[in-house]
Amino acid sequence: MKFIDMWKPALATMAALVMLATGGAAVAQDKDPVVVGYIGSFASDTGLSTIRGAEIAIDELNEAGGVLGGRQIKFVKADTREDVVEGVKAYEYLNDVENVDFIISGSIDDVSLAWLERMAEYKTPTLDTWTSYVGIIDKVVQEYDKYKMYFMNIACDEALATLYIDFGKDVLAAEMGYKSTVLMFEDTAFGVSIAGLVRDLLAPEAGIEIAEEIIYDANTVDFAPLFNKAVDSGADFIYLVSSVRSQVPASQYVKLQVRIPMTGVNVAAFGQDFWNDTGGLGGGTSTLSPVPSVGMQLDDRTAAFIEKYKARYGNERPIYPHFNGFNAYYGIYSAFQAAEAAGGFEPLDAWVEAMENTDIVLEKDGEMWFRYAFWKQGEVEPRTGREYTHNIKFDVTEPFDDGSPAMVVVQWYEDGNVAVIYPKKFANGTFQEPSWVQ
Amino acid sequence: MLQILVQGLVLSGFYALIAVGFTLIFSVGRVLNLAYGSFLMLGGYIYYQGAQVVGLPKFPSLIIAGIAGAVFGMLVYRILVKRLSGNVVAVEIATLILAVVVQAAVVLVFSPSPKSMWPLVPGVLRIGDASVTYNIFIAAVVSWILLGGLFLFTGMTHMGRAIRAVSMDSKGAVISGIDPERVNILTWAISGTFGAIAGVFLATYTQLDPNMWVTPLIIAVAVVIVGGIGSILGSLVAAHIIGMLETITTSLIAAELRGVATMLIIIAVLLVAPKGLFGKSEL
Amino acid sequence: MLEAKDLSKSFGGLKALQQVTLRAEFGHSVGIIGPNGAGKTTLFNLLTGEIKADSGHVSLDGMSIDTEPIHERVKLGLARTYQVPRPFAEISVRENIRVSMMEDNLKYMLRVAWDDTGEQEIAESVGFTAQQLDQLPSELAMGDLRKLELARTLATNPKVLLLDEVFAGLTYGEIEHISNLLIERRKTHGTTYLIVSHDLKALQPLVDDVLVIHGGNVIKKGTFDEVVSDPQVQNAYLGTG
Amino acid sequence: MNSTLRRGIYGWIAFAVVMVILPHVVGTGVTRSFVFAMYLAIFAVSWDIMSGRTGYISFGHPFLIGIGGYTTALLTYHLHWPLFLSIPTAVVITMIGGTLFFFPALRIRGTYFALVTLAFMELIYGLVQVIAPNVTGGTRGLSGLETIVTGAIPNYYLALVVLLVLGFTMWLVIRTHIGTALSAVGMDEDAVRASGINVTRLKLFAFMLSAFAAGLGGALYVHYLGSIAPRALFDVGFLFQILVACLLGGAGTISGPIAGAFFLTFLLEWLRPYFPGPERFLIYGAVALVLYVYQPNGLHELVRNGLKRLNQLKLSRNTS
Repeated sequence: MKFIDMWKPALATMAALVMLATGGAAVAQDKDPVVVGYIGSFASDTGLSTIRGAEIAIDELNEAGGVLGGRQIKFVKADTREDVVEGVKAYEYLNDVENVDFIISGSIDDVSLAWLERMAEYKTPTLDTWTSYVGIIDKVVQEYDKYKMYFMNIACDEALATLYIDFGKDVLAAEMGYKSTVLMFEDTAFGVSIAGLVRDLLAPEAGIEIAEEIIYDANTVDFAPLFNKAVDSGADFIYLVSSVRSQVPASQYVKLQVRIPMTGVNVAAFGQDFWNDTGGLGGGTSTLSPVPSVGMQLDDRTAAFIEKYKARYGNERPIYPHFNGFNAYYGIYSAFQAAEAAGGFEPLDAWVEAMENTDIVLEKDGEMWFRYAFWKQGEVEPRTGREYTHNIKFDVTEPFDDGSPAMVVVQWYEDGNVAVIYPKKFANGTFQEPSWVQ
Repeated sequence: MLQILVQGLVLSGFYALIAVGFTLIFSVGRVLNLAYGSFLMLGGYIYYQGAQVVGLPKFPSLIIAGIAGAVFGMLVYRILVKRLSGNVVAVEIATLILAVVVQAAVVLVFSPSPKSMWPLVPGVLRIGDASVTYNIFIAAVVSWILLGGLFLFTGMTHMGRAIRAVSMDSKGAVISGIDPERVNILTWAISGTFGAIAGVFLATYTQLDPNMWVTPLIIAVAVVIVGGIGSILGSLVAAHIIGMLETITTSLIAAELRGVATMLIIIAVLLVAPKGLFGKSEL
Repeated sequence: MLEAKDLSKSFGGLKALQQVTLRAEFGHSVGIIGPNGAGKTTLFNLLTGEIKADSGHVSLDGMSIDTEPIHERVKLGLARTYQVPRPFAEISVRENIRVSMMEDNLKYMLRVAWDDTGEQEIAESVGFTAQQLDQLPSELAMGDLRKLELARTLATNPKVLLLDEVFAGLTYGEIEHISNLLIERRKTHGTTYLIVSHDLKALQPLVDDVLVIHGGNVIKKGTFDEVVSDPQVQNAYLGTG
Repeated sequence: MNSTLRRGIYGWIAFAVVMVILPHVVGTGVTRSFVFAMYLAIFAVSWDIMSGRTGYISFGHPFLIGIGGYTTALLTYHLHWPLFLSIPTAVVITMIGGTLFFFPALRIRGTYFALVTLAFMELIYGLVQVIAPNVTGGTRGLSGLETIVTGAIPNYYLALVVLLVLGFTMWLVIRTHIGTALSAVGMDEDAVRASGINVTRLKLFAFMLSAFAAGLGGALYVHYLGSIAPRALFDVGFLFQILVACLLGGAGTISGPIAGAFFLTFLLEWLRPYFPGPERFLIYGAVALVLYVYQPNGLHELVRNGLKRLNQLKLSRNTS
């Protein structure tokens, strides 16, 4: 103890220096705000969508007099650059330096997986709006106590694929008469897992055989050999799965005028900026999209959100939020609804229980159009027969009266218009083959 | 089969275009410019800004990109490389850091979102069963023209011969009255221009994104290693070996092994023939 | 005794050395002369193992060393200096010598302490002052670099020493100093020398025999006086002057 | 013991004392940053012992670190090995992987060696995703790995012990004859051979030492992160951090790279509140570039020159 006493002045000086150097992290706040942290990339369209969706919701709440008895919400952000280790550092920063109460995430799969362990350690309520990896939901199902503070308000990829197979059956097989496909997917975790689901379900459910599989490097610059191989296989269409640099296959498909139609998953096509980004070479691309997607008709509340978004961000990209922008906007509302009910974000169990009971139902034309609620522990999804604890309450069977549809299919036309083509309940356009397909 | 041949040839020509600016600097200055990929990226972004944002016609935009490439090349030489002259490893590392800085700058200015571009020359060339876009076909033709031009330049003109002399023996060249400073500046300018033009083709062929410097750099490095230091002919042959091998791997074996095949060639050549297949100390 | 038998080496089409045979008894000293490009340095490189011979054999003390790598030959007592001095440029004179004095085993090399006096003795024996010990090679003049080259070689404690142009660039006084050192060492250690030099005057007092190489062939062998007076040698090497 | 050595050891003791006290004076956030800084320092030290002096510039160091990390991750995650077995195994496997670096080092050096090691890294990056992605976790990697200790402070001390032991050992090694010989190898390898030293064995020793540190550091690092992904390890960005830490600090000195690693980590953290977005990395890179071009021998050299100048100043003041 004497040693410490002797060194106290020196230690205090050192501490002061370190505090100064780290930016005076612990400057006292006058009104004790609730701190919401954002984790994700800062500059990607998807990252920006989550940030802006959350920002608008937070401003609305603050303007309406604050939360939890009049406290204001402070929004802090930490960049991950879509890098795994930066993701862990950012999660630590939000907790240790910013002392956040709640985290909203616009992280991609592997980044979420990396900070997930820190989340379990800090026990910070966290809502993911972007990653749809079912593996994370599986962790919540299997180790509920460890991961119960985690929620994901986008339908997991398994749900996306399940409904997409219905599209194959109802439209591609029944209407277009396609019988075989070339499964062309990128060599990423996302590509491999979606391809796996399609491989297992397409033939038995939709009756479309897979004539050939082409797995390609995500950095591929030249798709000509791949497209040629696909055409040579004699299949009726290409099923593309692309999440990284997705403009490349889309625009090369148009530039090369590939002779068979192409559909599937093209993440770049989720945003309104797709048309500009491809320089107008996006026509003919159709993709499944998590909801609410570009090209989708909106209910009044969501339309008001879009008006605010446009007024606030103008022509800065993304000019129209991606699905996760909507998810972040409503996600903030869900989280604070739960916090009001539980008396705050602590104790954790109370908040988690309240969060499980949140239910934001959006109606359009007097019918449920969209719903932000979560699967509870032990609840079984009737069609797949398994649990999806803390995933958004999705619905994969018409007429979609239990929850939101897991996805819709959107189609970009050659004139630059985009429309939803499936499921019928949400459709405002039809599936069309590109003009150069014979 | 025809398809593989046509595609392989065109891709190889394109790879030669990507690599030639890199080879040039390596043979004259004996330094590896790991910021070479940034030359391509800048060329692509400047062309994009000109042709697709400002709305200039394509050809002037291409010229502007080429000039910007030359200026950037000279700046890199003057500000970084000259200062570290003689220390090959230091140049390598400084240019690697520069590449990362340029990437961060591009993210800041242009956002990290990838951008696709209109082809320089739209349309598809169909030869029998095979089809290639005019865009990459033109890139390959431009590559052959530029390489031919470079060959003539180094053989016929005074300045070209000076470059060649420095690449063979820089000390000897100084003795015979050549100013190595001028030669170096010129080489970096040429390299910058070639890089920027290759970048425009690369970007119109694929897309623009702030990570796009890595792939062409790896291609250029692979070409130089396989071809050997400072041989234009070697680069040309190496570009064809790599281009054909990639096309064959993608078409016949498995598309995801594309990069793996290139890495294996690099390792094999460095172990078996560290000087490359045509490794000589002349241009 | 160092013995080389029928050493041949060609580079591409160029025959650098053809069937060269050479013998140097312990304590015996051989001068090697010949015009530039005659193959003298190639001969040294073959003896030390830096280059593999196309054919022929090298033995030391009756034992074949054809398969021994360079560092093993050095440990057996065969060391050399380079025509162009190759000091370790960024470490001091003392540390340069230290590298040569090291025993080649990791246990020894993991010691923190070193033999300061031993290093100093060797440095001073070739004529370094104590102040020069901590200088970098870049701060040394050509003559001092030659001395360093020699000091490093002596530090390996050689039985047979191959000296490649040790006198080039040295002043008269320095040549004398080094000559005396070599003569002294030969007396005390019985060291064998193979000396390549253009400086015949400096060579004369040091060698018992002289070997003349021209175009990769040994054209003459004999005592110093026999060789320099030979008309063929004068023609080939010394010119007619 | 000579005086520079003694001064160096005092330096280490001072460093150790400050580091031991530190977590009790700074906040958890800073402590966490120090953990990352120390892991980066361990990797930098590992790079330094292989490349700092010998001229064998490794661009593939993440390859070694990744092997260590993946080995222990796979063993604990799939086969449920205990950590006290999986980590030593990872170190051994990394050392075996290190011999892959050693073979090219028999033939090529400098620039070419850098490129072939870079190719190793790119190759394994490709292979991890292609070969058995259900075992390695493909691009997503594996998460939920066992941690050795939890919480900021225990992890801080774990990393500190490893850094101090590895760093001090390497620093001592550099100060033995080996250090001199390794420097000599970097200047003229043939002349080292001609001094009667088995250069191959010397290089192998340095490489194995380096691989040992990389393997141990990599294994502990993934158990700290709790997850592993190819993008976090076999990546140019990771290489960039290690390389820049070494060069900024002063390659070949061991203490320099540690300083460099601390400097870089904190530079990035200090910038965070002011530049949360991509500007941060622009400034970070630019600072690294300017410092490197200004003094390629690193902070170590800057400090040394500064001290020298100070001494000269004192001397001239005393004489005048």
